[in-house]
Amino acid sequence: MAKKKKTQAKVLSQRMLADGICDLWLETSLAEHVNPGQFIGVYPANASALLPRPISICRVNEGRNALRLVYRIVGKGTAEFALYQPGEYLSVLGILGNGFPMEKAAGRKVMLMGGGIGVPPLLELAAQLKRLPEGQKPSQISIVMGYRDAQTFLKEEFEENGALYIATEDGSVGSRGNVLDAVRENHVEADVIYACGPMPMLRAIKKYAQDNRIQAYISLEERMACGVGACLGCVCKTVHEDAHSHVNNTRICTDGPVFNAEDVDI
Amino acid sequence: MAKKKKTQAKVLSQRMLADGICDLWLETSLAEHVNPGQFIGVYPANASALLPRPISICRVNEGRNALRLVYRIVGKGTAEFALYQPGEYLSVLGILGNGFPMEKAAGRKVMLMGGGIGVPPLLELAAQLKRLPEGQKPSQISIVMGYRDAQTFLKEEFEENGALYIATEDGSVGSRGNVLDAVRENHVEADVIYACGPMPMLRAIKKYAQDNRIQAYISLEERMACGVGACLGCVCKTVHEDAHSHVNNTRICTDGPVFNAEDVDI
Amino acid sequence: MNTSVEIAGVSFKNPVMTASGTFGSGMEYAEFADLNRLGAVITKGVANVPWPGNPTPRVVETYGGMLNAIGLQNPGVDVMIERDLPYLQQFDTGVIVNVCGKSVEDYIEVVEKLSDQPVDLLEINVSCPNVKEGAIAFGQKADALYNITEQLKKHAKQPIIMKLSPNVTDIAEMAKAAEAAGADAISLINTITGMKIDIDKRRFALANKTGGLSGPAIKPVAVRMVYQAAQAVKIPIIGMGGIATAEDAIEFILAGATAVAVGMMNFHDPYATMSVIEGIEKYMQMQHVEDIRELIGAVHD
Amino acid sequence: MNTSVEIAGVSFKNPVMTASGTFGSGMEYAEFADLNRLGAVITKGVANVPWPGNPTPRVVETYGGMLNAIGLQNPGVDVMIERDLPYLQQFDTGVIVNVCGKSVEDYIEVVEKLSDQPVDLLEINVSCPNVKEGAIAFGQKADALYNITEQLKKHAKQPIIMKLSPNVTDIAEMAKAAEAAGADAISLINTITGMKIDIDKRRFALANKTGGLSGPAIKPVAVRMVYQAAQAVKIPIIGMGGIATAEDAIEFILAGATAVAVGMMNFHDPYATMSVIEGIEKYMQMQHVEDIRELIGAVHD
Ligand SMILES: Cc1cc2nc3c(=O)[nH]c(=O)nc-3n(C[C@H](O)[C@H](O)[C@H](O)COP(=O)(O)OP(=O)(O)OC[C@H]3O[C@@H](n4cnc5c(N)ncnc54)[C@H](O)[C@@H]3O)c2cc1C
Ligand SMILES: Cc1cc2nc3c(=O)[nH]c(=O)nc-3n(C[C@H](O)[C@H](O)[C@H](O)COP(=O)(O)OP(=O)(O)OC[C@H]3O[C@@H](n4cnc5c(N)ncnc54)[C@H](O)[C@@H]3O)c2cc1C
Ligand SMILES: Cc1cc2nc3c(=O)[nH]c(=O)nc-3n(C[C@H](O)[C@H](O)[C@H](O)COP(=O)(O)O)c2cc1C
Ligand SMILES: Cc1cc2nc3c(=O)[nH]c(=O)nc-3n(C[C@H](O)[C@H](O)[C@H](O)COP(=O)(O)O)c2cc1C
Ligand code: FES
Ligand code: FES
Repeated sequence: MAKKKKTQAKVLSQRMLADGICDLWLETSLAEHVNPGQFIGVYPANASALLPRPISICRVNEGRNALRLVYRIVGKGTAEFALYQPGEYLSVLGILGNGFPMEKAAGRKVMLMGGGIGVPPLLELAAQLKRLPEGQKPSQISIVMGYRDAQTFLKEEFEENGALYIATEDGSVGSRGNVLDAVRENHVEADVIYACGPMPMLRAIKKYAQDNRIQAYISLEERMACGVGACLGCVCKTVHEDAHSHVNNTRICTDGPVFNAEDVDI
Repeated sequence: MAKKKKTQAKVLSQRMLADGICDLWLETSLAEHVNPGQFIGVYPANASALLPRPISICRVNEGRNALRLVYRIVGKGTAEFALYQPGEYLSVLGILGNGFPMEKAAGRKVMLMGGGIGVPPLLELAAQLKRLPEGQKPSQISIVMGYRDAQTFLKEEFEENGALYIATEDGSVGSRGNVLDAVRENHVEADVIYACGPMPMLRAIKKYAQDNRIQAYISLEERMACGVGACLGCVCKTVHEDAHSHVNNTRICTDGPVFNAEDVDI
Repeated sequence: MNTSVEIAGVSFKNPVMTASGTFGSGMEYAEFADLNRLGAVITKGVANVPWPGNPTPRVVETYGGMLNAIGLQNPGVDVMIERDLPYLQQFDTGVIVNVCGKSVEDYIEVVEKLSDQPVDLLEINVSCPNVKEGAIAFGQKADALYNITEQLKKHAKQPIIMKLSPNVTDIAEMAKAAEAAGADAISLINTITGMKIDIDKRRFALANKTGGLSGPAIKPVAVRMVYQAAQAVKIPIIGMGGIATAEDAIEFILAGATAVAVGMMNFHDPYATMSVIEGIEKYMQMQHVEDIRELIGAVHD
Repeated sequence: MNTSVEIAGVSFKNPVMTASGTFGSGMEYAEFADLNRLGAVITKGVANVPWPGNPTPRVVETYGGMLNAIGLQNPGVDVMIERDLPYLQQFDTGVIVNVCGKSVEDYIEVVEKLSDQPVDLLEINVSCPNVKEGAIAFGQKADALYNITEQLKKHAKQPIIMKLSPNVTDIAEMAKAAEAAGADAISLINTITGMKIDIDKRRFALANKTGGLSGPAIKPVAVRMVYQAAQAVKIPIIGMGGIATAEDAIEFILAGATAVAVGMMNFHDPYATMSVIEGIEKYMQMQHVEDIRELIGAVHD
């Protein structure tokens, strides 16, 4: 893995994808060897907000040294990021975290499940899974995405990478309800699940996977301070004693954000 | 006097006048009824720096709704201000303070004395004194400015408004030494002095004025928090009990920054 | 929607006040804020006689805040009665007078002089870190606080608010002492003692060496102390320390404050009190809160 | 130019250290900072047995700072001896181990296990505001502090630094108690207890309700306490609290700190320690200071 660093990233483009959802391309040397599911820390310039904001990598373009972030405006930091124009610079910390274990996909039916602002990292995962060489490739890629309403951002791009099923809370597109409702309605089958989204969704997926004997790899969120494993702010309870912490706690920023659903106590 | 307000001011232009000295024109509704010697508070956008920076008004252009500030880069706030480009906005508080009592000039020989970054407010004073109608006008305007070295910023503009004498610490231009050295060397005479500059200079001027029975009005500096007379941060000792404070202390931000040298204990 | 709150039998149209020493006697900010809209003006600390305060520099900026060592300069209670109270009388706002002294007798003299004046409440400052004698000495020991509170209760005609110092090990103990001695309310926090050194000149940035830290930097400490005090006593609390926005004010109210005061942030934004008042109403609308009293202390164990 | 300083007979190549709990065991920041350039690494607090710490959320940002309620999660001293100390041994840097416990016996067990280990100094954390038992209870009463210091001195092979809590009325009294009981040095400040409330969800932002405030916001309080402690005791002081830049570090040194530690600001700038070291050297050059020891406590009455 490349050395982590804090560096300046140049804004290449920024646009609104949906209400309050921004799509930002950054030019940065961090765009090397990114595993889908990894994230970066983005620093607000506002001097009152000193901690980096963890944002997942949505796409990578190694040739152009470019990373894409898709984020929702929720507070001080993201509201500031939304104002950046092409040519301006942002401070970023990365690459952080482990990413999804793509080796589990070889020859198997995989299902990518995303909910809300957990959708973006699965796009790079879908693209990389599709590109894998014969023998490492999944036998089938199903993509199940959950949105609030008809603002199904990134939909077209997912469609390019697999069979896409959509669930919306208001039923305006696809199945009414959550991703698991869409799975049931469409009888989507899988040997391996890769998921990212809100905790209730991840809990439901963990249970679904257990009940159906499917391997599930889920990406977790927690408040972070350092992003590099030093502060122990971002832990998640584990089923077994963690090798690093020697207690039943693991650091999401370094040992995650992606975990085997069986290993974490959520 | 116009009501004080905090408002947004648009940067019209900015350039370097000398090493570390910036010349900034702002468009703002505050540019009405400004007395020379008044100042505004300029707020850094940096969220760690919450207090307004007091900066004197160097020129006013009422027709264009414009104010000119000339300031030295010394810290966090001024370093930030120096980065503003035309079209950008700054938050300002004003108009603050009293200004120089121009009515004392009527029919008399006046001398404007400025030192270092105390030079700028005297430019507007010189300009307004020169424009005064017959009867209110001074009989003579002498301008004595002290600089560190040959970087005699605003020199040409002062020359347009009166007889200019310069002192430089390194002797590179005009008299070697301070403004009083220039006064002696050039036998500049005056009935009234208006002065702004560092405290040692103001102390010397106070003494010079006393010894020569000249009226001196001096503009003082102190650390400020509110700028509007509420916090009592910016006081100066007075010779007599102050009418507002009922102790021998007066507020520079509201009762000054210009005082009759006889009234303050500096 | 009801935004009015009550403290010791006095009703205020809303919970937003101005912190003592940051708003003069109201006059200085009347050009910016409509005093008629304020819950109350809390005036600069006043003593029995005029005080000159400390030498300058008295203020210095810090990261997200400032230090002050004004040293309670004030024109004395007689001037306040002649000039400042009549001025405030013109407005439809509550009037709380902040009182300071060097000895218990000083405080008593002030509260007695104010007894027939148009003053709603008295706020007793026993927590100013910037004067050598008195003041904070009364505010850092529970028994001293108890004594002065008890004595002032005997002489004060208006209800008294004891203003507590954050420079203590156990704020709950101090709150309890004030309550036990008969205080009608408490307010907190006063400033936290701090220091800044000018490294170029290698000397203290303030003439007084130390000063009181205020501003957004201290808000988490203030919220914690308000919460701890609210858990410890039943008398109402006026919360302050770094309030800049309605969100900040609501944090204090949820932690247990009946009213709040905006301090240093008036210097950053002279309209701050007005936007705090508006923002609280907006929050109540969004969150479907009919009566602000539902929010007081709503977050607890 | 000499930048080396000495604490309890141990010499450090420069006064710049990492504050406990903000730099892991060094490993986590080795990708960013050259550990060989650090005066010392102060490791995360370690107990006799592994501690799981508090539930999440454990951290939350505040204005110019953050609150943490990690609750001293740590893998226990045995893992530190097997894994972390050998790792740090690879580098040319001082090693200071921060020790925590729930009872005096816990602390004794840790310091005894470390007695034959490559550890320069022990920093005794009696000031963590985030654990219910022990810890801060020892750090808020002078007699309790005296007792634990005295007992640890009997068992510790390495010199001990007592880490003081800022959540006290009188820091000088605490510093004196530590010195009188035989502490070789003191460090301060630990975090100031604070709270944040999420007004949308109307609940505490931290699972633990309160947390410790750190970062630039608290620097003026830290500098004041270092100054007051330096006036009160003769033993060396490690100063910390909000250090982000060399200028900040120099403020602490001028106030009386022999060494300084960078804490929360590592999270903002993982290279912070490196630029603090470089900036101190630059300042010394500009100000013609030959030996950094000239600066220690150079600003005083
Ligand atoms: C591994 C990981 C990946 C993420 N990927 C994305 C993504 O791709 N797109 C996206 O929109 N969001 C993502 N998030 C959530 C994102 O980090 C928060 O929305 C963001 O930090 C909010 O910052 P703010 O300043 O706007 O909000 P504020 O509420 O002002 O932030 C205050 C503090 O809380 C933290 N915080 C607030 N919400 C969250 C949250 N949900 N998770 C963690 N920290 C939070 C902030 O980082 C900051 O420290 C991710 C979170 C994690 C942990
Ligand atoms: C009435 C008045 C008029 C002034 N007019 C001018 C002018 O026309 N041009 C000019 O260059 N300077 C002027 N000054 C000085 C100017 O206010 C300071 O240089 C400026 O505030 C420095 O801000 P900073 O953030 O760059 O410095 P920092 O040192 O980072 O500021 C930190 C704090 O100290 C205050 N401060 C620092 N230096 C001074 C100072 N000399 N006087 C008052 N406060 C200070 C700042 O306002 C701020 O609150 C004037 C000062 C006063 C009181
Ligand atoms: C310049 C200044 C002067 C103050 N004077 C007084 C005072 O006279 N009496 C008092 O009780 N508190 C005084 N305070 C404290 C404030 O009322 C308030 O308790 C404190 O500043 C915290 O609030 P803030 O962070 O919103 O400023 C003063 C504070 C400042 C900044
Ligand atoms: C996340 C975090 C964890 C901490 N853990 C410890 C600890 O284990 N032991 C300790 O003595 N101090 C601990 N501290 C306190 C710091 O060492 C330091 O004293 C404090 O944060 C002030 O410095 P700062 O403002 O530079 O962060 C911790 C601080 C933070 C922010
Ligand atoms: S955020 Fe610090 S350990 Fe994960
Ligand atoms: S700066 Fe507040 S009174 Fe002058």
